[in-house]
Amino acid sequence: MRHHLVVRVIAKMLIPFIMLFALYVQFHGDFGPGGGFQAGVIFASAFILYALVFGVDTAREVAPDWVVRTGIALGGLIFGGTGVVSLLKGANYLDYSALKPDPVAGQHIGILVIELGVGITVASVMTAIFFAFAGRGRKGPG
Amino acid sequence: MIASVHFPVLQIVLPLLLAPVCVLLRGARLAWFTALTASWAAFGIAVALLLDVLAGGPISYAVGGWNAPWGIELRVDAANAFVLTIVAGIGAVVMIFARESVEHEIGNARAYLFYATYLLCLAGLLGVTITGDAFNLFVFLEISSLSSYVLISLGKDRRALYAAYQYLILGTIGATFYLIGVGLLYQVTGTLNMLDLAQRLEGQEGLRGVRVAFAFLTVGISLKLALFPLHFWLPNAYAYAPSAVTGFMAATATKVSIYVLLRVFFTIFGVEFSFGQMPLGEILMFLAVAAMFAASTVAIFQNNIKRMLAYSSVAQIGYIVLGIGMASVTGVQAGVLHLFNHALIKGGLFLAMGCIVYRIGSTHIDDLAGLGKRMPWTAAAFVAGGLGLIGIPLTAGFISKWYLVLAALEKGWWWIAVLILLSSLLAVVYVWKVVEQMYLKPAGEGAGRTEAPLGLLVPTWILIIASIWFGIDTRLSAGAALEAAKTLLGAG
Amino acid sequence: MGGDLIGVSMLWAMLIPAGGALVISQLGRWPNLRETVTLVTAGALFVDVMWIADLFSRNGGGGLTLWEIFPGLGLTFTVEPLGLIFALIASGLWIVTSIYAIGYMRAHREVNQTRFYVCFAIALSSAMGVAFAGNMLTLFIFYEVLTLSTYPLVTHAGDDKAKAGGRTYLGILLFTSIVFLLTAVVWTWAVAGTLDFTAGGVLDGKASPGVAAALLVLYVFGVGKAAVMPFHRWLPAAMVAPAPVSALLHAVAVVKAGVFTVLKVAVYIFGIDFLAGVASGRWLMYIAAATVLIASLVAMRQDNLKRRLAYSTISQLSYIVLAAMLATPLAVVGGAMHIAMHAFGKITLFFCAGAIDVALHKKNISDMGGIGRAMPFTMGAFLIASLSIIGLPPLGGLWSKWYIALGALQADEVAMVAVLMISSLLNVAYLLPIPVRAFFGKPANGEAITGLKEAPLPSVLAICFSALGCAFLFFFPEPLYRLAQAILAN
Amino acid sequence: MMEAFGLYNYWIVIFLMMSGFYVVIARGNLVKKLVGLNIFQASVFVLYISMGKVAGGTAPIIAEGIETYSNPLPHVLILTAIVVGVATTALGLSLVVRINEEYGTVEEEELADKDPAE
Repeated sequence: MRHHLVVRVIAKMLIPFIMLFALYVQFHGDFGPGGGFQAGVIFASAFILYALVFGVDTAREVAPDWVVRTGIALGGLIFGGTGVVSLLKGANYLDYSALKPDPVAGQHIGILVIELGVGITVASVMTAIFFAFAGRGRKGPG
Repeated sequence: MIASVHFPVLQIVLPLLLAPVCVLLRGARLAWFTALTASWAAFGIAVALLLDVLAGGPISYAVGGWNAPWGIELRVDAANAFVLTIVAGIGAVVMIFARESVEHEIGNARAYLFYATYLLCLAGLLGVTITGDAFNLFVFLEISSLSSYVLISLGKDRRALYAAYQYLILGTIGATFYLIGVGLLYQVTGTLNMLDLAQRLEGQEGLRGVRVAFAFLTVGISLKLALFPLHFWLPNAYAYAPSAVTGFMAATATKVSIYVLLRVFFTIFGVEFSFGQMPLGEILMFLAVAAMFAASTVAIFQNNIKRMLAYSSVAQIGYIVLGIGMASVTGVQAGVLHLFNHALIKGGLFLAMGCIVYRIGSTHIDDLAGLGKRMPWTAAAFVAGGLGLIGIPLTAGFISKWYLVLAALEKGWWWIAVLILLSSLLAVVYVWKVVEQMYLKPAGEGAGRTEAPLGLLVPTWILIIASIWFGIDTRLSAGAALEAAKTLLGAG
Repeated sequence: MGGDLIGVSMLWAMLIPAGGALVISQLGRWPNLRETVTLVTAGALFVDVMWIADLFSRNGGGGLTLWEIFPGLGLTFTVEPLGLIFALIASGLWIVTSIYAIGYMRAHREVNQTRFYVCFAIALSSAMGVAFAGNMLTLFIFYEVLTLSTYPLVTHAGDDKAKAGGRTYLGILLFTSIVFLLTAVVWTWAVAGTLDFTAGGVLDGKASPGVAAALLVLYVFGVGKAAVMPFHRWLPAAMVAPAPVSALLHAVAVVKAGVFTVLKVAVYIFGIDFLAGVASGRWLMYIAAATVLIASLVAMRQDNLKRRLAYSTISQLSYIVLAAMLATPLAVVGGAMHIAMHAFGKITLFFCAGAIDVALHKKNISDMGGIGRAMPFTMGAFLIASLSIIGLPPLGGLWSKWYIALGALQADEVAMVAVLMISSLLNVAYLLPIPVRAFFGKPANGEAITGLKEAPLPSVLAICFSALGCAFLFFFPEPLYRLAQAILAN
Repeated sequence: MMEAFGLYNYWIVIFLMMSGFYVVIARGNLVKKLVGLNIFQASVFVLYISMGKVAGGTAPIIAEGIETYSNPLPHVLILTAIVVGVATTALGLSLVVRINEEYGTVEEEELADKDPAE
């Protein structure tokens, strides 16, 4: 689709905004509707749009397999690691109140970090799924 | 240092967190080592928990500091501590086996994904067992199921793909049924915590919603545990999965589902409702006996030994369910005990098959000719496991059979006792079919002595020796099973 | 103190053959050493059992519990006279059989000889376990181990015939023991709360008449090794095994383990006083009597020597079952003695059958005309053993039949005495023609038999020894009788 | 009668559930089976979500002047279940893709013929 000028330009314009929106949804998640799941999907959709317009190969150059894979693993680790930190601080697993001296601040930090982990994982997984399907077909016999 | 009060959560978190670490490490050896550490640590924790619980009663852990019934509670009592030990133990032993088996069957390039998925599956199974929250159970169930679909599809044979797909469809239906059941219960009671559910359900037995929920839960879990006739996904899945996966799954996945069944029947709904007001005892008994005979008979006619063992699993699940269906302390004890013993026996047998695949490259019965000479240790392991399956004295299988028969006689059902024993003779037929092939048929030309490497033999024999050990010294297994049965039935 | 010592010696009775098996398995490359170890093991076992017998006669019984398999139910061993008889016979005849086997196996050029000796030793180890078992569970465990360890011996040849024989063997023995015997054992445990062998039985007053009747049926048919019809087919099927196996295991250790179990159940689980009142006892007695007669009749029609002997064994085993079902003191004494008497007679006969096979390659009776001239020692021994089985003086077989008959009279079962008499006549009819044909008959197909052509020397020695044993037991039955009487004196 | 219609959400759930289930069982095409499975799962999501609705309640965000809130818990649960569903679908589809690569078909009956019987 890279030959369609209109599509290309619009896509280029849209993608940053989609990403920005994803970030908004991500970090506003503890005040209003939103959170890592939604943000991750939105973020990935920006990326998928990029791949659709500029080709899967170009997209793979931007996010090679190892980046996606690391993203998946890293997100999970951030989520779980937060729990471990609260363990190390002497509280129960995932008890964010222990993260800071002030329980409310702790809860705040905790949920942000956790949602960040979720967001990274979801975005990476969505991208990975897209790559898994989009990359098929051209390689082997259908 | 992280104190031992956090053991319940570490039990799940350790494998769950080390799974992504495997992905990050990438190297086959490193990933294997990580997975090995995780699974053995999980086993250690499980043993510690079991000892704690046997000594000091149930342990409860509030995740995130949110107390039950609002937060997710991890709850360890005699029943699930025992199951945890089995699952983690098998997981740890199979992990030793996995290194060479995976290298051979999956290849080192993708091995790290295998280990990561394996750890996820382990974490899921442990989570299902340890959680005290009905919905959280669903989540863990799906974690373990999804990863097991992946693991199965890694099999070399292309039929593994379709087997995984079938399992995915049926497994998802089962899980969704469970979800419906939990939803209905939530609607009636407004809680998801199991103990809380049990309390609030008291006096609500007449409600139609409760009964429907009960039916959905029973059918959904029965699908997961491959209760005859809902077992169609199992034979193919076991037959075509990689050896290490089959060994692991056969010994753990269905067992954990059986544990869930126990929880639902005895803890959530209570004996009175499950067996008194619902005709569950009769239904389970009928299905169990049908499984014992039908699946064993089918097993006799299989030429693929892994498939044969898979059908045998369906039959053995019948024994376990039969014990549960008796709803007496001895019956449930027999069921839980057989759950344990069968995990060891079938795990050992499937690992022995893994050794055979490693060297012979086939699980077809014709290719096993003369195996007694070619792979004496592997063949001996198979025979020892087979004897356990039949229930010959001095093997673990005998102990479970003893308790089952005893439970049947205690209830005065002598004909059930006779049926149990009769059906175990079918096992003689299919086990002996293989034994004759291995020992009484000369190997083909040019077949030298090619024993499996130690890395495969040692874990196989660990399980086999354990299955013999627990046929001789039953204090730990039968004692823990008795505690579990008492806990579930609330008899002290 | 005596109890402890006796307990340890019983443990040794199982450990010696087991250890022997372990050593033998490593000696496959040195046949001479291997056979020496076998002989030494057999000798050591016999000495150990004699030692136990001596301790028993001086200090009385003793016991040993290794560990508990189920709460309150352990792997327990005790010494009592009946088990002692069985252990003495089995271990003593093992020495003889080992000597015989050395000659036979080499002359026959058998393959897998190491496996043969290993399994043999394991089988003996489990036979000792059966003999000294202190409760029904222990007995059951070793009973099953005995079945499994003899399976490789039965299928020794590895051909299709052996495979088929092995299937029948394992099929019937496992079927009966798992479905009937195990049910009976668990049921007894559920009813009586104990499985210990207790003088006077454990079921009296605990089992209702119906349950007791059902249990008795389960026990008698469950012990497939006793070969009560219709579960007798495994015994002829097992004849595909090499001759030493047929001789020691299928004339002595395995089948005697069966009837031994029946006697043991009759005396120590039911107790003969209680057993006399159990409704199904009478019917089982008739079945045993029928087995005695039918098996004899079938034996007459067998041309294969080993098969004929196998049916003869079936018939003789049912003597003992019948004795147990008579449930009178004298019958029990007779039954216990018959274990020994029949063992000596039948092992000789099987030795002879093997020797004929090795020396002249003849398996069928119809081919055996005139072979007495080639094998005078063998056929002489055959004659002696036949007479003992028939129960004629001056041979040991007389005594056991005598006491069983007395026991039948004690129980007012005159019909059973008649059965015994008819059976003796049938014995004459199927056993005596063989030596007669061998000594006086004409060689088949006109082949000329010239000169002496005996089996290898070790085999002939063994044959002569066991034949002499039959005579010895006629003149000196005293120790055996006293042991047999002590069963009920406990 | 009116009561029965008042519970229309359950009728929808049951309708969806049965259609999904039927598709899973009756269709031989592996992709269609997955579609059926999704419908089936979606019906359960609807069941949960509709059960969380409290008559007259609003979104559970604390604000002045609002007394009644809908129950947020079912939504949270279903969010998790949806994620699980997505994972299942993705995995199922990737299996179908692999099957298609290996066998060249996604019809169940044709699959059965392509492997030699054991």
